[in-house]
Amino acid sequence: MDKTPRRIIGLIRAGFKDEVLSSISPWICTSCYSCTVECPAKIKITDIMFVVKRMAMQEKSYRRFVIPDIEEEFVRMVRKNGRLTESKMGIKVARKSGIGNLLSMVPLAWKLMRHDRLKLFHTERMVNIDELRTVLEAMETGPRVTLPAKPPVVPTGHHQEVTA
Amino acid sequence: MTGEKTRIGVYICDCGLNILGVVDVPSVVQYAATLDNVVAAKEYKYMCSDPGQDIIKKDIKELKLNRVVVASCTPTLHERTFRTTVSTAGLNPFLFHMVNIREAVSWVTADKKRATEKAKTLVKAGVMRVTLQEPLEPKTEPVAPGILVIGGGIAGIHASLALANAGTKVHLVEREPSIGGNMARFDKTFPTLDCSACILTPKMTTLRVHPNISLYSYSEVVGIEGYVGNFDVIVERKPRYVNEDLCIGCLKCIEACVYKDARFPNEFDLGLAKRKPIYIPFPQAVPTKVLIDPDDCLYLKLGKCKQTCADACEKDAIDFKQKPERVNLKVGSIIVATGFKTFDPKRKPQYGYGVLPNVYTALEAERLLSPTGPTEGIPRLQDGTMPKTVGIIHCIGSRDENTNVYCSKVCCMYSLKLAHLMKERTGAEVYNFYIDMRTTGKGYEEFYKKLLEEGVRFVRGRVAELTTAPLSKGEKGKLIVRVEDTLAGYVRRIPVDMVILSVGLEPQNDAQELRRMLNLSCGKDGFFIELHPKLAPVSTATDGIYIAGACQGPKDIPDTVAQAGAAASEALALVHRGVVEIDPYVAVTDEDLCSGCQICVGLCPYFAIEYDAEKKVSRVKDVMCKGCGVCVAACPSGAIDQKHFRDAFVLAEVAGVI
Amino acid sequence: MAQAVSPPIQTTEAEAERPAFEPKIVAFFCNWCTYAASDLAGISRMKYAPNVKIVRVMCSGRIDPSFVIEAFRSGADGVMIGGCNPGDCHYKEGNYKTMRRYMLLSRMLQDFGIEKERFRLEWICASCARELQETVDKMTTELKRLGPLDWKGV
Amino acid sequence: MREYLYYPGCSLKGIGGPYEQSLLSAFSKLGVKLTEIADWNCCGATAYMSVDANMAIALAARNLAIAERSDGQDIIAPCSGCYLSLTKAKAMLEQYPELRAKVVGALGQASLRYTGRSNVRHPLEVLMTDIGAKELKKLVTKPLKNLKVVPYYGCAILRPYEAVSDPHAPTVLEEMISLAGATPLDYPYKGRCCGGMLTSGVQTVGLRLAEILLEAAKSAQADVIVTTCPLCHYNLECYQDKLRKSTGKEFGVPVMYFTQMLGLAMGLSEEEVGMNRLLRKPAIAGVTA
Repeated sequence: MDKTPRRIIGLIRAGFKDEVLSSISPWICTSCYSCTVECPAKIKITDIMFVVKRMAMQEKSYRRFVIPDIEEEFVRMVRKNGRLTESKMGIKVARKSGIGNLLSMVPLAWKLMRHDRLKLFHTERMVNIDELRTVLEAMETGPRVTLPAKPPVVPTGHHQEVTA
Repeated sequence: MTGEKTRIGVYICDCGLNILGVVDVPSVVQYAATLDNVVAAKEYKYMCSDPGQDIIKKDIKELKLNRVVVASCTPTLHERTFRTTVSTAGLNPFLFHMVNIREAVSWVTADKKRATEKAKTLVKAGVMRVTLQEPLEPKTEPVAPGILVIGGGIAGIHASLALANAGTKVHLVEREPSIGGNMARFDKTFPTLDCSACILTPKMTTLRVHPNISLYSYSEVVGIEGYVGNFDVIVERKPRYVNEDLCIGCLKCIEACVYKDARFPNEFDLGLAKRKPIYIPFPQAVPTKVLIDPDDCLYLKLGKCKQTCADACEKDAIDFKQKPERVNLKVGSIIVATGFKTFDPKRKPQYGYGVLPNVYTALEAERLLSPTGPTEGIPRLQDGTMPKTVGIIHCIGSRDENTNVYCSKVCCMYSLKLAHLMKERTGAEVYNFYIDMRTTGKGYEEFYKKLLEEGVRFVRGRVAELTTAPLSKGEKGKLIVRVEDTLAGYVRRIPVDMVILSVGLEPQNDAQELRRMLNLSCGKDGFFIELHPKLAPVSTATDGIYIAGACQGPKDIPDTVAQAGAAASEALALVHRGVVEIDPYVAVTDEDLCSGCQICVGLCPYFAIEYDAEKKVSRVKDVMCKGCGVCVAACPSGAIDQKHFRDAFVLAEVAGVI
Repeated sequence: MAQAVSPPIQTTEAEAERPAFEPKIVAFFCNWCTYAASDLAGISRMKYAPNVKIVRVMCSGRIDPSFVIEAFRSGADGVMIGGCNPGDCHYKEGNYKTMRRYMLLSRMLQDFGIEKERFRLEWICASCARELQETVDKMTTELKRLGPLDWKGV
Repeated sequence: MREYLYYPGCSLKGIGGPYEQSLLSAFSKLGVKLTEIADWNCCGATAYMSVDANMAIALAARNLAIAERSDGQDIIAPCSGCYLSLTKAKAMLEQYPELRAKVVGALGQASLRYTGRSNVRHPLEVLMTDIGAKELKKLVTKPLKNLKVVPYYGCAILRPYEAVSDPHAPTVLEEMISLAGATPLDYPYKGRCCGGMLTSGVQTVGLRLAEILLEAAKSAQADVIVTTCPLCHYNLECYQDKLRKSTGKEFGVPVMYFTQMLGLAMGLSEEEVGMNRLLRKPAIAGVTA
């Protein structure tokens, strides 16, 4: 987390768009919603993190690292099969986070296979994937609905006087 | 007035830009001039100012006006002002009507064109109504000389003394066994660090012996009827099981109680210390009389006990047969000074109150720091040792959309005070976790500076949680405060031994019941609302009832005392005037039309309608009628009407607004 | 939830040219609670529909059914009564009487073809400015949807 | 006979296998019929929401639309992530009419109808409210005496929607544990995040979160942690070896699903509730023998 949630909200309000969109904090958010239920100002922080992530994705201004890659991979897999295959996803993730990591996961994968919780060559997929594709393609036609109606990031901001 | 031609003057106020900024006042004036019977229509910057009022007075004399309409702010604010204006010019005050084009138009309408249209419509309706209005004489009634003060905390004590010293009879009702309120619980007061008891106790004892004050302790107001100048109050005195007149406060009975150890939680010490079934709440209590808790006393609970307390009493003051007693009082005005309760921190489970050890509310900490408290002024942990580090968490329950949105105002300062005292008494390292430091009183910021110099630590950040789950050796057995230090820019874990939760102030649990009994209003937060936040800060919408202290909103002792003085002077003004003017909006029966059905008799909540069996008609008793108009609307023969709110007047207004 | 999406309100060209219908609403407010709430709405600068014109009475219990009928007869599209919450009446129990009268009158008006949305009783306390604003705006919107009241009287 | 629709989600078909197995056998023991939603698709999880909200909602809505064909039946979503995705989609479709119009239109292209009438439920809440503690108590034949259990809710069933239990002070899992005859421990982190996706993505952060939870469970001397979510289960169970290597701490705390616990207490065999598929089995007296 390079910026605390409070700081992210503060930067948004001050209009520091680039700083917000390039922060890794929203990507580190596990969306546990603790902040949302606790915020004394009832700010829906988790949902704002999602908005920031989506904006960063759309504007390609996020910092490239493992999490956004995983999320894109996830989307690709779901679009292809309608479901997620954990084993394949796991391998992709481990590979993205380095060869060392990939190797370190081998004993665990082996254990899980032995306990009938991981099938290496099985792919989890829907039967009627065409139906899902029809829905998703229909969603892609026409304008996208912005959520929430007013995006939280204001376009410009005064920048810091001194950058350390 | 019959036969005389109706001549109406209409005066439209700009109210600076408050009305003029939204409503096109000149066009409203132009329009008003075209209305029937209007002989003058004028605009002025501030109608309520002296020059504004002079315009009206001059016109009444020169243009021979016999009706006046002022279109400005809400009648609640200036109806009386303008009634006085017209009456000094020789016109009956009830031939005046006020049209609200500020609160009801300019301030609430976004569209300027439509606001102007609405203002015109309302002015037309006002003109149509005033045309029909008739002269009336205001009712005057004598004001009963006594004053009731509800609540014996510092606000009630100060108000009572001020009134009594001015020679007025005061009835002070306090529900606890002793007066003193929360101030009696404090060790020191901020920022001067005066000893709370040293400045409060003399006032309490003066009050006890004051010939003009009747103190009803351990008593509650259970009923209030009447109106300004004439309130009938019922006070219920709870049984102490000790005759207050006989008890001399020697406390021998307590010693003699069959319970050798004190084992029941002492309310005054918030349960941190114990007492016996027969007890005195605290040493300086006023009155210095013992009482028995019937839930704890063996004899009162089970009927079986050696009654050693009664044997020990030389005055035979103990009376197990005592029953609640009711006292009827007649007073002219009432001061409400019922105070506050503190926020229940169990509503914020992340701070572990009631679950984790050594987590106290600020009020409990006050007792731990008091020489008469459970630890005799040296705070200790539950294992008996002294804390080495103490964390004080600000804003518990305050400034939070999930609990109370308002700032409780006193917590920053009392937290600083507690920090100072904690450090002084235990030598502990003290942390204050705050969102903003709000030190806006005289000498308050200086006190904050002093604490910074004393080495008290300040962490800016709202504490996320308190936990006992350690992540390192140093955290074992400690309370760990997790907080984002927003100045340092890190999320920190700070292990401490004791935590004080700076709980906010809330209205008393039964504030709503009292509100109903007295016809007061409460805000969203539940505190009583004053008539006007700036110009009538201790008055209420109910004439003759005043508010003082924290029942009106969180405030510290200096503000509370100032307000108590203000409330006393308002109440005194009323009592000294001796008479009160009451709007004569009473109901009247037309005996020719009355069919004698008596529907109205049963409806009147004030028993103000009597039935004349001989003539077979109902008649309204003027003095008892409060002018609600319920009977008027209910009369099947249309025989009852209400002065100043006659059917015809209201219908004229209705016709006007459509 | 019966309908998935309510279709957008269609406006024909002819309709668009006509000025939009602005309902006239007469609001009888008691002096102690609802009128005080309207004052507070003003002080708080809350904006609400100017369609509502307030007529102040001391107690909602003063409101004679004939006031309401007269208002409709002379061209009001809606009538609102505002009083103190049950138990909070300044005159002890005037509002209970209002409630009973309201129920009777509301049924009677419905028999005469006046939709129940046109005649409302609302308990709005002195500090309930927000509620006042919402109620007034809601009623105005509803009446816009219902259109003008074309009532020839009893 | 009670009937519900069952939305397994991807995890219960994979790593969360024991959850599915124990859920199905426990519900069948209770005489409750679960019908798997026909040809369901991924709920969208948090990942899709981070990339494209419109698509994420449509994805979840397709499942809800299929469920609506079985009129009136509630959907049981055992995976907390799925539970939240589906609940959230439903809420957002209520909140944003424009989005709803678009999604309804897109589903229409595939001859699917969405009205928003089916409810999404978590099995924990279904068991405690629909079946009820009284009924469950009757079926507990082998109470898990002396078993000290950490009740671990995780995030998604507690926040931000409050249907399952109080988000600040939840109690329903503790009630379930007591019902099974075991002892719920006082656990300060019962609603704290397990690390979520970060355990595989950003391990410095993710594993740290799992470590905090395990450390506290260990110091509470727990016999077992009971979870309600396959991802929590995975994070807490499967990374213990890795944590030992990186931190030198040995936790040795077994982790199981609440459905396994309930199943055992109701007299189901270890195999029936998939105990053999756990990496570390809790020592439960009278069961393992």
